[in-house]
Amino acid sequence: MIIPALFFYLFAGVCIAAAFMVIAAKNPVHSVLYLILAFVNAAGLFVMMGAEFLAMILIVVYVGAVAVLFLFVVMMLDVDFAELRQGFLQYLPVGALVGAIFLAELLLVVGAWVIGPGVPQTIAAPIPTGVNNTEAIGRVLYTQYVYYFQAAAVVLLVAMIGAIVLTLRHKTGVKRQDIGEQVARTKATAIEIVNVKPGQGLGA
Amino acid sequence: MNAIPLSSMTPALPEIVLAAGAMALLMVGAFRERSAQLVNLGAIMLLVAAAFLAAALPDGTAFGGSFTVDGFARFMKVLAFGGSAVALVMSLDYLAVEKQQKFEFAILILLSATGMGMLISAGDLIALYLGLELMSLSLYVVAAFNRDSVRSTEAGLKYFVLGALSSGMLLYGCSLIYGFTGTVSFAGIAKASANGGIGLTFGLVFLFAGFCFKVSAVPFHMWTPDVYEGAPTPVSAFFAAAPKIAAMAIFARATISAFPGIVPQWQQIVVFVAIASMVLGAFAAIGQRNIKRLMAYSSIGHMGFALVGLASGTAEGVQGVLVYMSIYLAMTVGAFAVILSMRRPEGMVEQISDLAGLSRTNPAMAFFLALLLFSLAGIPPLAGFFAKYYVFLGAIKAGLYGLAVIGVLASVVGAYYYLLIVKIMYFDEPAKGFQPMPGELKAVLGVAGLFNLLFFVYPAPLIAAAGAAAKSLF
Amino acid sequence: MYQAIVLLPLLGAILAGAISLWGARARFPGAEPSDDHHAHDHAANGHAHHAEAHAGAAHDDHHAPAEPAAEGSRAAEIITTSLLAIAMVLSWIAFWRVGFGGEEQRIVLFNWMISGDFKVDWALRVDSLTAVMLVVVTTVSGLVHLYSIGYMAEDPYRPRFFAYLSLFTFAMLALVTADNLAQLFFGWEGVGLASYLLIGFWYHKPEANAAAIKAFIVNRVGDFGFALGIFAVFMMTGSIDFDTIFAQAPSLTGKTINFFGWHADALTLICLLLFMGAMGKSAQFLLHTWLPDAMEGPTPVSALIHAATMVTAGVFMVARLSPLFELSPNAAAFVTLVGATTAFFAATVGLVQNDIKRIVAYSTCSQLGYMFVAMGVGAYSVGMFHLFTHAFFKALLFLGSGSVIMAMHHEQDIRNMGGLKDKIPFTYWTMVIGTLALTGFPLTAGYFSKDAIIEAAFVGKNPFAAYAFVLTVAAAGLTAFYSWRLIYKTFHGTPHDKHHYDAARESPAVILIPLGVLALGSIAAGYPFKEFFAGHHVAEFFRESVKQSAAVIEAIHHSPKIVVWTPTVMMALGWGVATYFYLYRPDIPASMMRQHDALYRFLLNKWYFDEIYDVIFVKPALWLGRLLWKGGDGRVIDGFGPDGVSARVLDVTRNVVRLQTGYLYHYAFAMLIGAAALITWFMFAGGGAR
Amino acid sequence: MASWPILSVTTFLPLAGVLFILMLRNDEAGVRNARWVALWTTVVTFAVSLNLLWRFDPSSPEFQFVEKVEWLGGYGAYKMGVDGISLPFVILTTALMPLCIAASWQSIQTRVKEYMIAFLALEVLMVGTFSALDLVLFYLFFEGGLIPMFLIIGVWGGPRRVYASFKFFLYTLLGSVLMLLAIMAMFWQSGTTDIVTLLRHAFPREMQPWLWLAFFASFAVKMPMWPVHTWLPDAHVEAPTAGSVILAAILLKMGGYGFLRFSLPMFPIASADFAPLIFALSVIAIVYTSLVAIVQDDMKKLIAYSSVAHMGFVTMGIFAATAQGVAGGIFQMISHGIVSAALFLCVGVVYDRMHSREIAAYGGLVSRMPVYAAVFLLFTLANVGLPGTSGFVGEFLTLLGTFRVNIVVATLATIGVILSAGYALWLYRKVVFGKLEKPSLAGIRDMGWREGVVFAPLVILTLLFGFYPKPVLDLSAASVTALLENYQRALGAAKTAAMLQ
Amino acid sequence: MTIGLGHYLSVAAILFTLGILGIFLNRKNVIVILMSIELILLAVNINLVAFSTHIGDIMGQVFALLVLTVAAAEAAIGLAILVVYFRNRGSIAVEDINLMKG
Repeated sequence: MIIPALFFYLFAGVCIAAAFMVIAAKNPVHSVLYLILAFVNAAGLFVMMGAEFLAMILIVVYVGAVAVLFLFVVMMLDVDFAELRQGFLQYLPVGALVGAIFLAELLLVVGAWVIGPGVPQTIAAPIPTGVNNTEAIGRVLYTQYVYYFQAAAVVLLVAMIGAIVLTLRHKTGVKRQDIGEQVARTKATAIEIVNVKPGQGLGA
Repeated sequence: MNAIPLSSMTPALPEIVLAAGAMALLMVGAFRERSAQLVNLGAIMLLVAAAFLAAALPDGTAFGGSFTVDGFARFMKVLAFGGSAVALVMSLDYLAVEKQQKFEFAILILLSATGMGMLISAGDLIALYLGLELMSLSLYVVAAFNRDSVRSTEAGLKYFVLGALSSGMLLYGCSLIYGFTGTVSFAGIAKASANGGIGLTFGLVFLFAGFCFKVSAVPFHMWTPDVYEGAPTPVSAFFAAAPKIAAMAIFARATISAFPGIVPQWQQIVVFVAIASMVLGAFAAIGQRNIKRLMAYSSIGHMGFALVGLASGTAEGVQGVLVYMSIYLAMTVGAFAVILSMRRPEGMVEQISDLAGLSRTNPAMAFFLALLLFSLAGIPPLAGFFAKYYVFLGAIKAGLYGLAVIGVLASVVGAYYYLLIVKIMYFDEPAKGFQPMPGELKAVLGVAGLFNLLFFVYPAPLIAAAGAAAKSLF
Repeated sequence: MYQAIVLLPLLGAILAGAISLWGARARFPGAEPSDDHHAHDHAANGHAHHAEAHAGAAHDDHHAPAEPAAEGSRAAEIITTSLLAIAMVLSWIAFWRVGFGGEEQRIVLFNWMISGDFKVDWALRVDSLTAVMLVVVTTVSGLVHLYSIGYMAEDPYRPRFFAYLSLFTFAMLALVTADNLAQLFFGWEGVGLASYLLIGFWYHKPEANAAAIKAFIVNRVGDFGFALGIFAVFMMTGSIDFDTIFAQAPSLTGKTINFFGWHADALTLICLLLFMGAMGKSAQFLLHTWLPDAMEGPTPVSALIHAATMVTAGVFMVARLSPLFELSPNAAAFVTLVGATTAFFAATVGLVQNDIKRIVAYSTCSQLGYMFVAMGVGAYSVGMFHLFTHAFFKALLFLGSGSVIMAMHHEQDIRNMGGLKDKIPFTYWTMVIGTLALTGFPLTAGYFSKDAIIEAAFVGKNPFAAYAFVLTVAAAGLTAFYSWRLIYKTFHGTPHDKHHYDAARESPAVILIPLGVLALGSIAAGYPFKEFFAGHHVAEFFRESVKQSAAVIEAIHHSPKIVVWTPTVMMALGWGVATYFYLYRPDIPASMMRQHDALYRFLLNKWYFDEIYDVIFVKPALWLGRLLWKGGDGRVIDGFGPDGVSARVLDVTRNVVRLQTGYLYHYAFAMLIGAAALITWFMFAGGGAR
Repeated sequence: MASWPILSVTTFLPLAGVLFILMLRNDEAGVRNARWVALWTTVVTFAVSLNLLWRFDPSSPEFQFVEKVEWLGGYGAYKMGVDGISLPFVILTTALMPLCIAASWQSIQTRVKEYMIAFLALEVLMVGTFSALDLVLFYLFFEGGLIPMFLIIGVWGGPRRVYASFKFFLYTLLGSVLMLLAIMAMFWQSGTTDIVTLLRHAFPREMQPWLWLAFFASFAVKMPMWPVHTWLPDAHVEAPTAGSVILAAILLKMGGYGFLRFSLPMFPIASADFAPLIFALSVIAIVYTSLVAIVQDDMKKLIAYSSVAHMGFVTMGIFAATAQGVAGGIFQMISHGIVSAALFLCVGVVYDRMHSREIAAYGGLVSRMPVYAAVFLLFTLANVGLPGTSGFVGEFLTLLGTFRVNIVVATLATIGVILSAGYALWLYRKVVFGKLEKPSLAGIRDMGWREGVVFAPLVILTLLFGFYPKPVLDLSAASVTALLENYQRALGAAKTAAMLQ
Repeated sequence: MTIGLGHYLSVAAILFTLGILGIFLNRKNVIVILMSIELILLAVNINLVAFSTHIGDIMGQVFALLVLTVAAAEAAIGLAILVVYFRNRGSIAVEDINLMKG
């Protein structure tokens, strides 16, 4: 029983430390990297809890896509890193105090967690035995809860539209290829035949 | 594998229509040049259709209880879709004049409205979360829609950051509630939460933090003034109208249907939040010079009043909330119709002092705005009075005397700044006049004004409908 | 008939008032309205300029007499005077029928106020007491009307004057015919109003205005008590009708009213409160200050209101309410005390005054004191007797003074007169008759009534009777002194103002006729009525209208001879001293004046009452008003109320707005604080809600 | 009973005028017509309300002309009706409105249409207030009056109109909102907002003080009672003449009416318990504001303060809860409605000419304006409470009624009688008497015929009610008797209940 | 020394708190705020998964999956807004985002 505990403390400790560094790091690039570290360790925790599918998703989607996106944006935006952390300590005492109280209360409550008496009756979709985690999720997600699936899809659609409408720029003066126009070109529209009489030039 | 029959989805028909329509219009917009006007009109029609559909659908549930249609949902959806439609109507002229005509705007509004529908009908925490996010993500984008304006983008950024924080808190609350009750469905939570527990209460606090943010209740309100000010004016109008209704709807639905067992706990929160909102809304608005900011504080205050009804936790109280939200919608779109007409040849203006002497330069507009302002202040016989009447009626029945007293006192303080605008319009010397009002804004203002003025003549239908809707929640 | 007596003067007042307004209106037409504002505005400005120029040319306000008499002056005079004459004739008939024929009547006109168990009618109560007053009022009033035609001949506002006079007469008649306390109060206030208007008749004189207001307000102080008295009566008896009250009065003995913690005997309290009204109206000690100032009004007014009729209303009231006073020895004693004090006090002040009218005014004050002494000792009819005779000679003295003043071209200071007896002999002789009557020269009207009072005081049984006797006797001497001083300084000696003296001439007949009639009355009004007022026929004459005090009347007849002669001796003494001082040794009063400067000033300044009242009432009231306005309303109520609250609201607003910093982290922090506060609340306090 | 809804017609008839005026064009002719339309509307309304008076049965204490329509879905109904207590106020309102319109004929030259609309709307709300028989409906009318009055003061008022209008609005609103909460509490306790039912409903003893205080907050401000009176002088001073008239003559009466209609009959125990408070405040109001009135230098302010003092008599009389006190209170309100209206009109007459309300700016008007002087004198005397004017009857009856209950209070209040003579006559002397020395006044003209027409009815009524107040007293007598019987019965029952415990 | 539900929840609570602290202690860079939000969502997911496995209900994991999805969408929108803001303002320092206040 000691091994899982050790792993738990490893993952949890690294995860928390990395999370701390996310907000404490001077350089935002470092922050992103710490964020990735935190995610990876959280994935480890997920695996320990038996949620393999989510752990994989966390790695693939978060580390693979979201975190990279962050990195990309951080790199893209020309931020003056030197000034970071200035003023960080200004509100630290009061912030830390409130945070500490907040945390202490949360810990007190979740540490003393007991399952509510009515819980076993209310469970809607018990984890099926004999199937792996991925299948278990898939079974409910595509049947009973297809609504969520669809809704999530619409959310992603909004994200797409939003990202495009905000950031896409139709720069004026940039020539773009218009295949239709190219194809529709005829001789009449493309060529103008000018009858130039010798010795007179075009100036007249 | 049991297939889900298509017919079981009919309760969600309005949302399906909206989502599908949005996608269709997206195609239209994407593949047709300069189609913004067309998309806008299509979106308006879709919203109106959805409103009618929502009103017509019978009670029922879909998707295993994740989606509920009842009287409450019908009522709120009509308001939310109607409010969205009106907001869109009001934006037509603005977008055209400000060269902001992009078809995506209408699409985002439509999708946001879809989210509202889902939110209003949500029957469990996941549907709640998805609906909320669908609605909010669109809102973040439209807040920053004028992407070349620092103010607009700043508004979007602020709204986004704080909104994300709030949904984080809401989610954390959801997770705690889920953990304690073992279920995400409201009905299940109601069953499991009968005997409370501190963990559940914590979950409730975080859940409410999310709700309060969406309805912009103190202390989760601070985005409101900045976003209202920075966002393009039609967007502010939209913010003030539709999302508030949806958020209030889910606030009411979640508290009433999921937590009937721990009324004292959530009542305390709601009472606190309501008091804080009413008081802050009243006080902070006095210092404002920008009319959009003022409307933001005003909406904070009004949400506080609406929450008074919710705080009572009775059918009467919820009825009060419904009446309040309907009338609030009418008042606020009317007010924004005026704000959207505050256009001089050199551009839009939004200082309150720009309204000086409006009663001379444009008497009709001034008259209707004055009506709306008195209504917002809750002076009888205008509709705003009845809104307050019904919420306080609920609160008094529930014995929340302190809340009621503070509430009415706050309404007196609040009356001050509405009067201030009336004073500027009627008592002060005229400033330069505005350009003529576009027809659709005239129509909106006229309808809203007359509704507020004449509501008292025949209030019964709305009140009866709200009463029936409220009962369906219990 | 009784309705006619009361209402004819009202009719006269209304007609004359209408004439007056009509005439004034003709002189200064109203603004002509026009719908066209621009034109109107312009016109208004134009009018202002135009009229200004016009006023400068034609009407010069600074010389009031230059104004032409109001249109219809003559008509107003004739209407009011003749109506009054009719009323006078009717009154004498009534006097005969009621007083001697015993035809007492109570005529209900219509309801006035009905509310729950409270019911008041407009009703005329005519009994002997009323009848006496009716003749006094209508006779004097009629004569004064007549006199005024001459006296006011130069005044441009005669219709208004006559309207006021008739209005006064109406109010006075309403007072004396009152059937209940409310109606009495109506007349009471009505005469006050008329007095106010008449004193302030020359409204352009600031002193006249001040005197008018003073008269009204001091009277109101008395009315304050009167009103409370009415309320107390109603509380105790459930009615304010005289009949009911009198019927119930005996049952009230022994009952008490808790008045500011003082368990007062009900009847005493009621009587004292009501008497307070009488003190105001009859200018008794402490509330007398308005009367001398009231001389700012035209002289006929002084004669009518401030000598013969209105000021005696207090006396009349006590007589009317004698069934109550009779049951309250303490109140009666107080009445005696006040009356005697006034009689003496006013006489002392009268000694040194120089304004001819003021001397007579103080004399009036003093004589009213006599009447109250009579009332206080229970000799109500005797008091009424003096009231009756006094009306004649005091009106005579005033009207005579008026004649003198007219002759002297509105000069009122006796130091500037002198030697007028040859210039205006008729006036002189009538004045002498009046003075004789006033001082109680044997066989004149005043002799019978005044001596009866002094005797009544002597035989009176109440604790202050002796005090009253001493003071009234002393006052009799003083009266003789100042009365003759007036005569001597005015009519004898050498003229001091040659210019006026030369111009002086006897007044026209319209003035002299009333003087003559009154002089006749001053001589003849005593003896024939002696037995009915103060003799054996009192009971037959007054019957139930005033409380009979047969014992007192009887005792008067058996009072020692020395007492009977004392007043006459005092009169002779006073006359003699005055004669010596002013006819033969005018230097003595001057040197006395110098030697006793303090005393002289004390008397000349009327015991400094005006100054004292100014310091303890008027100034503090104004000071308090200002304090309450600026301090109370302005600083405290508004300061802590609306203004303060709105200032605090703005402060809060400033702070709240400052919270909205625009910084994301502050917003996030607020959200965190909110959530943290809520969970902390539930953790430690609110969690226990369940 | 009326075959047609006469009361609703009376109430809402002015709206017809509003519609007419709205249809008028905004040119000169339109402005002129607006005046005429407003005048005729109010006159017709008055005529209709006289019909009300005609058909009213004064011997019955019941509500008459009752109309009832379902309205707020069970949370309030449209119910109208009048009894002897409310009818006089209805008539007073309709009677004064034509005079107000006529008095504004020339003094209002800007935004005439809006002005007339505001007045007509105000009339609707005022008549409605007095004839509403449902708490919510009452509140609706009661509060609704704030809007037009706010605009009247603010748009057509004097230099400090903003301050005054805001103070007026917020102050009265503050008082009223608490009443609204009390109305709700009453609804939940009794299950109805029907005033007729509530008059017979016995509220629990422990609830009454709170309800009473909430209603008191509203009515005391409206009345206004000391120390919440300070809005009144400001509002009066700044309001245009007709606005002051309405304010003094009718809006203030809503407070007294409210006390009579609600506080006394619905919360008898609390009323009895709080009567000392009312007495104290009334006496303070009478003496305090009279003293303040003496030192005023603004004509309207002086009259405003005197109004506060006069209202002190009303509250005192009402809470004396004797027949004379209550009837006197009602009469005093009616009388004050006439007299103070006339006094403000008197100020308006000279204000229209000189555009100043400073007492010091006038003097000696009598020599140029004799008719005005006579009229002003009459109302000054009525204000002083001289017998023979209507002012006397009310004051006398209230004091009489109070004296039976509380001698100290009545005695102290009677001091006000002295002081009122002080300030009223002082004002009259400074303005009307004296020499006409100020050159600016030389061209001042006496009242025109239109002003005469305005004043004539007031003069007649003041004198008529002074000599023959019976019509008014009779009108309300039955209702007052019934009111007091119920009141005494309720007190008796409470006493018995207390004894039994 | 068994690792129970409480441990996971505690980790989540700490992450949640760190995320929130990150939002309001950060002064200079909005991107870090966005990352803090990701931390909060991570904490929620840990909670959900922990509860899900502990009480044997798959819904928690479904919820977590959806949270992940939405979080990705949110990140996209957030970054898009950030980019346009940067284009306008030339800065993403938190302290510069205060054009509107009061």
